[in-house]
Amino acid sequence: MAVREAEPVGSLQEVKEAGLDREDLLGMYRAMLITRGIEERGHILYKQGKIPGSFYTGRGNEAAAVGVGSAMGPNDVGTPLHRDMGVHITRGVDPWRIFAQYMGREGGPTRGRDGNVHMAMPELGLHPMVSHLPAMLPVATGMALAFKIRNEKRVALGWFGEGAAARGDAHEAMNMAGVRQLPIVFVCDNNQWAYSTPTYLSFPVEHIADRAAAYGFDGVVVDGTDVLAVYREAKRAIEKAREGGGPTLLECLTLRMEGHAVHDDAFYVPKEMFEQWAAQDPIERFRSWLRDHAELTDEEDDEIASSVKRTLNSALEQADESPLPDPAGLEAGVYAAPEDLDTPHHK
Amino acid sequence: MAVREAEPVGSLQEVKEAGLDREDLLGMYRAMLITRGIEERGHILYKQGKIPGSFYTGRGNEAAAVGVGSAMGPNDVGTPLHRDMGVHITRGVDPWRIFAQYMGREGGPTRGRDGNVHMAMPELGLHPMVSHLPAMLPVATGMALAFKIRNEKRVALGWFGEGAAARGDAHEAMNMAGVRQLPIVFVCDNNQWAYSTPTYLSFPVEHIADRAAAYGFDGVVVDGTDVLAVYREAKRAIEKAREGGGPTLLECLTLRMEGHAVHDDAFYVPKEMFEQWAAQDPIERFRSWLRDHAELTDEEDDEIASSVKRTLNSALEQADESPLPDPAGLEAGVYAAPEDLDTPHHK
Amino acid sequence: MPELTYIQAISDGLRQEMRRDQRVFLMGEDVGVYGGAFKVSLGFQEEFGPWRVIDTPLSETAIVGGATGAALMGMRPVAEMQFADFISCAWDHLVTVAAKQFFRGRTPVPIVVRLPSGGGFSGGPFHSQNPESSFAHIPGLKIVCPATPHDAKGLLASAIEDPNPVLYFEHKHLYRRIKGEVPEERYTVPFGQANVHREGEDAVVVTWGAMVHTATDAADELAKEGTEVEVLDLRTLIPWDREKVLESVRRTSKVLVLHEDTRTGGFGGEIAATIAEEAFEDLDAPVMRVAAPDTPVPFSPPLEKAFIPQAEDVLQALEELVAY
Amino acid sequence: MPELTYIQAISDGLRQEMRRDQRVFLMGEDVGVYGGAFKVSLGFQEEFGPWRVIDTPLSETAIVGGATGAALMGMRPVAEMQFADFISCAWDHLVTVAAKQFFRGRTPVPIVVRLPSGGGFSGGPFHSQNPESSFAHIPGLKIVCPATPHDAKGLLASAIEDPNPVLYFEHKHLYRRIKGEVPEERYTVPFGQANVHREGEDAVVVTWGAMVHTATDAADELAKEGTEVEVLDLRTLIPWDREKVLESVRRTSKVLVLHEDTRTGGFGGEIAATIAEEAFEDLDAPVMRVAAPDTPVPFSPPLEKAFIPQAEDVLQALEELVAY
Ligand SMILES: Cc1ncc(C[n+]2csc(CCOP(=O)(O)OP(=O)(O)O)c2C)c(N)n1
Ligand SMILES: Cc1ncc(C[n+]2csc(CCOP(=O)(O)OP(=O)(O)O)c2C)c(N)n1
Ligand SMILES: [Mg+2]
Ligand SMILES: [Mg+2]
Repeated sequence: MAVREAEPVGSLQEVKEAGLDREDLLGMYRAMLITRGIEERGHILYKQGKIPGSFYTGRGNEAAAVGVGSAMGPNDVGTPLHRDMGVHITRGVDPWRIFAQYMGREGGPTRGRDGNVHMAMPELGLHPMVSHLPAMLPVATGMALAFKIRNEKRVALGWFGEGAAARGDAHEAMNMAGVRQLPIVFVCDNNQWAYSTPTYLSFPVEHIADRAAAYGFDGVVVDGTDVLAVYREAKRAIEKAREGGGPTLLECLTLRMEGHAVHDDAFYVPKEMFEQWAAQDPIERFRSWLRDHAELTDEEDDEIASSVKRTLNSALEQADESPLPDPAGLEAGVYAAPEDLDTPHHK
Repeated sequence: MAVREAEPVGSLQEVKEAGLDREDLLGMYRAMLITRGIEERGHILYKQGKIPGSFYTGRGNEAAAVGVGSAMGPNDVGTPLHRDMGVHITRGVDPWRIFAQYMGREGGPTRGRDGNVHMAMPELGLHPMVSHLPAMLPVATGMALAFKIRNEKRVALGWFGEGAAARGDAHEAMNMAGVRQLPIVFVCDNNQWAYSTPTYLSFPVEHIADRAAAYGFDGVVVDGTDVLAVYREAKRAIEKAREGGGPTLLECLTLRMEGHAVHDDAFYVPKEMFEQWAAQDPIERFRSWLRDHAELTDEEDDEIASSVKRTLNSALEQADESPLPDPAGLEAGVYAAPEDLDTPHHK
Repeated sequence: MPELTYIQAISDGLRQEMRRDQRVFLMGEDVGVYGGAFKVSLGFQEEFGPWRVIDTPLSETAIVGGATGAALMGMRPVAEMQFADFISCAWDHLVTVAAKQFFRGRTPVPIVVRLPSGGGFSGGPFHSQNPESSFAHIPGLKIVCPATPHDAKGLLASAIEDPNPVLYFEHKHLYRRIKGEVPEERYTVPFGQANVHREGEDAVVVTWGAMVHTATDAADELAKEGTEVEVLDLRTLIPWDREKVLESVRRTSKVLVLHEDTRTGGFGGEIAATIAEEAFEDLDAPVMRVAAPDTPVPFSPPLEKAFIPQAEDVLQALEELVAY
Repeated sequence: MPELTYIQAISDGLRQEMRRDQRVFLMGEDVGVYGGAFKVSLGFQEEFGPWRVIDTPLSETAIVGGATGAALMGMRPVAEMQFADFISCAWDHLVTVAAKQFFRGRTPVPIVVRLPSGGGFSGGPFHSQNPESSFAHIPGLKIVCPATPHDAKGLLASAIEDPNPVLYFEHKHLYRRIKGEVPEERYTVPFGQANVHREGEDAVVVTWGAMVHTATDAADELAKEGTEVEVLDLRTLIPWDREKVLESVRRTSKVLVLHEDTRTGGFGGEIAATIAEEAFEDLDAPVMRVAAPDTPVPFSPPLEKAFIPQAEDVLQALEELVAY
């Protein structure tokens, strides 16, 4: 097989070599907890009728998102998707903004113009997804192109699902990135389902990463429930790109642990599949690892849990205080004015 | 390397095993001569101002087009492109129709609605290309899907250039064909240039056929100047598809021996490249082979040449008698009426 | 006659066509096991098998391009977009291939693309659009926008029968909100025949899709003041029923054109321009247009409400029009 | 002031912008070594190097999507489509991403897509189209259609400066046919300001692009009979100069809207509808439209001539209008 299947991560030593100290590890753990916490609370809010529209979660993808997000450099950029809440959290988005986004409030990053995870904060290097998948891949390629033109040591990350990999956008983006050896990492959230569609109806090869060979770069498959392995592989790919080594296709294998969105009970996913993957829940898995390798104690764990809880409680409150947007400003927001270009991230 | 590079064809014996008798061989030879003859005359007509718009030729691609066209079964279908005049000829299009098409006459297959090689005769199993490359690949995939749904032993052929292979349409078509194991052959006319763009700026791998692996089917590279090798490989791929073996990506390697179109002198193509490929001109090559292996004599060759000449002369005359289309009928031709569906090829 | 919701009418109509004609098949994302995002094809795969109810990869180009190819081979494909918004990914195939194929090559392309469209439930900028106007400008395509369960079924049958590429816009906000009598047996509603959804002589609202109901609500409200407004449902945009529109305009002398899509460059402009050109002498007031403002469809409820024309907006416009 | 052809003005303007602003770069198929299909960027790669004049693969989606990404990173990309027709392959990226990005995320997308458009030389259905109307319906995009060398240069500078996605339609049939004085120094022509290309008081033709010249030919012809028709060149469709159009209509009371694109759903409908709505009382005749018939652009010369509005067609319509 052309792609490399990455080994799981073992010891603390190994992790230290990868540049992570204990604080980093706990930060990642906390980010995963916040990620899941936001989505769990969002789910409740949705059921309470407080979130309009639809609601998506990335349950099962917390390690993949946080692992990749943590490997990004401060000036790197990316276009995370609807399963990648962990990327926003890792990059520092204040959770209240996300609740405000969910609820269509003025305080959400899109100020009620768009909903759910269709948001991002450019000042943190993230740019909002569109529904049309995977349209952000050519955009990410263009970001990488800008870095290449300007000779900057920055890397762009473009996320896509294994289902959306069937679309032409994925191909054009990867081909152009391959031709120009751009500093980009294509991150595939392979959660094995595209809505109700199983992988064998989405693509006829074993791994999405097998496609990398068609674009002249490396493909790597990593267990997306192992946050440290994801981190290590993402870091490698990002640094390779930064040093002029060209793109990598990094496939994070997970299972989408819930329906496509709240309305979907995922009846089409075999029960055993859920059971099997539940046994390797990314958060549980990382928690045991921290206990075994990084001396995470019960007290410390409890403390982190309650701090997360506090954060989310006050985030919710703050979001709820944010007003609904005023329709009077709707039409004024379609076209940018010259001064809108004067932002630090848009240099 | 994942793809198979096909051997050249040697002996008459080998060819006979492939199912071609001497008459077939001379038919292919004749088709190649007519193909080139039409385009050479077209070129002159263009310079005389008798052909409006632009003018494209497939010089250098005669063997690839005729080889594949000859390998198609009577009920197979295809969507040839602007370098594939040989396919139309092989399938039996009367040359006068092509001149009429070039000249925008009522007698052309598009009745002056479209120009140059944007034409095909559906009753011969061919469907007209659009400019937008390679938009006909998803269409060909849909044709193969129809055969699969109806359980017919028919095969669809979709042509594309190595440059257009960068577009999303190629990807979506191949991926879907791979997922559904459709009876289709994707034929890449790799003539090494996409307008002025060399292959290394179009794709970052050695062969376009390398991509087949990303779609779970076979890739084959064949010397597109060797009509018999092309025929053999096309036949294999077509029969494999017919028998349920799924798609093949067949890459025919040639050089585009002229500019992209008449207005282009191809200054960007290295002179040595032209010289090298001129030495393996597909028609000269086949002529020598026929002399060496199939006892083609000078007399016979001359006779074929003059018969081709006669055919083209009378084709030109007939085309010139065809009237220009009447604008009065323009608006009526946009929407089909129910009775337009009653055609044998559109069953 | 049974009462069906709009979505049941589509589902029943499609099933009936598939039973009737072996050549009809459905392809799209999640249309098989899942029954489609809106469950229009629930149970279809059991009945018709996996090769007539085809779950495709996430590939709008291959779906629409593939439907074109299958149609050229004599099939009658019905392609489902999961949301109408995603048809943007197949724009090229409709505009470049399907729309122009018959004109160029004389081979008809009898495909139907089903497009769950429209807003009203906080779907946001990518799950609420009404992209019919963009396509209505492309010669070679037909555009269908049913407003009632009866028309939904009858127009679907016509769409499948039609030898041309047909975009069938099914309004999501009508799916389960609108009920009506729908004959069990097969019938067709012909293209290009507008329907007087509500009678009236004082003015006419020309509209289609979900706005037919918005207009009717406004007209009913206005009736309380003794003014009777006709609501003319175009049913199909291409072809559109110029004659009936002009007849209504001549009769009422006052016309409001209403659509849910954004205003500038919307199909309402075509209708208003045609009226202004053909019925200039018969008008007692300028042709008014009510449509969404020129913005993407916003997500947050107060914004969306301000975006989608509401009965109050129509009422206000009608009052102005009638008073002119 | 030097006399330049329309295409020289574009070429010079683009070079000037690239010299002036490091962030401006050009990407597209064959724009480098070849200088672009129409040679607009001939010699640019020598001057600016291969990373500011980028030969891309045949990938309209990656070109436009890539331009969007580069713009988000602070660049000022100019993307060339080889022919405007091929923008259909990037429709989704313009409509879904570029047009809506600022509204949603407050990050401007300052890209320019150059689109060699229009017919008149037997380019056939895929090399002759004027797709501006489809895009003019999409909120978030700006649409520019210069008619003269002067405007071609000035509008290009404005387009590159503009913080929004701009579609710059350069009419191929004007490339080498139209000459005019063009200042050597940099200047901008602001968006949304129509230009009186020809003065007249008896009627006004509202138009843009190549049709400005067709209208002028017709008006000059009509002037021989003593009737003076104004030709108002919109220059940009989004935004379009409603005020100046309405002012002209009020002054002349008779208006013809003219475009090269097909009629139904074309932007002419928007203009005519607006006039009918806003200047109803000032009109002495119905708003007329002259446009191409609703067909793909045909290849064969007699068909193409029948398709593209000719000066005679405009003349005939004007005579009718003036006589009304
Ligand atoms: C172009 C396009 N077509 C259809 C959809 C509707 N849709 C939303 S998510 C989804 C499945 C995506 O699957 P995958 O790419 O595997 O991502 P996942 O949701 O599993 O993370 C579909 C079909 C879409 N968003 N975009
Ligand atoms: C979508 C699209 N973009 C641009 C063009 C303009 N164009 C016509 S042919 C061509 C080069 C095609 O190269 P290739 O696919 O290798 O085919 P070849 O002409 O070499 O046979 C280009 C860019 C086109 N036809 N379609
Ligand atoms: Mg998935
Ligand atoms: Mg080529």
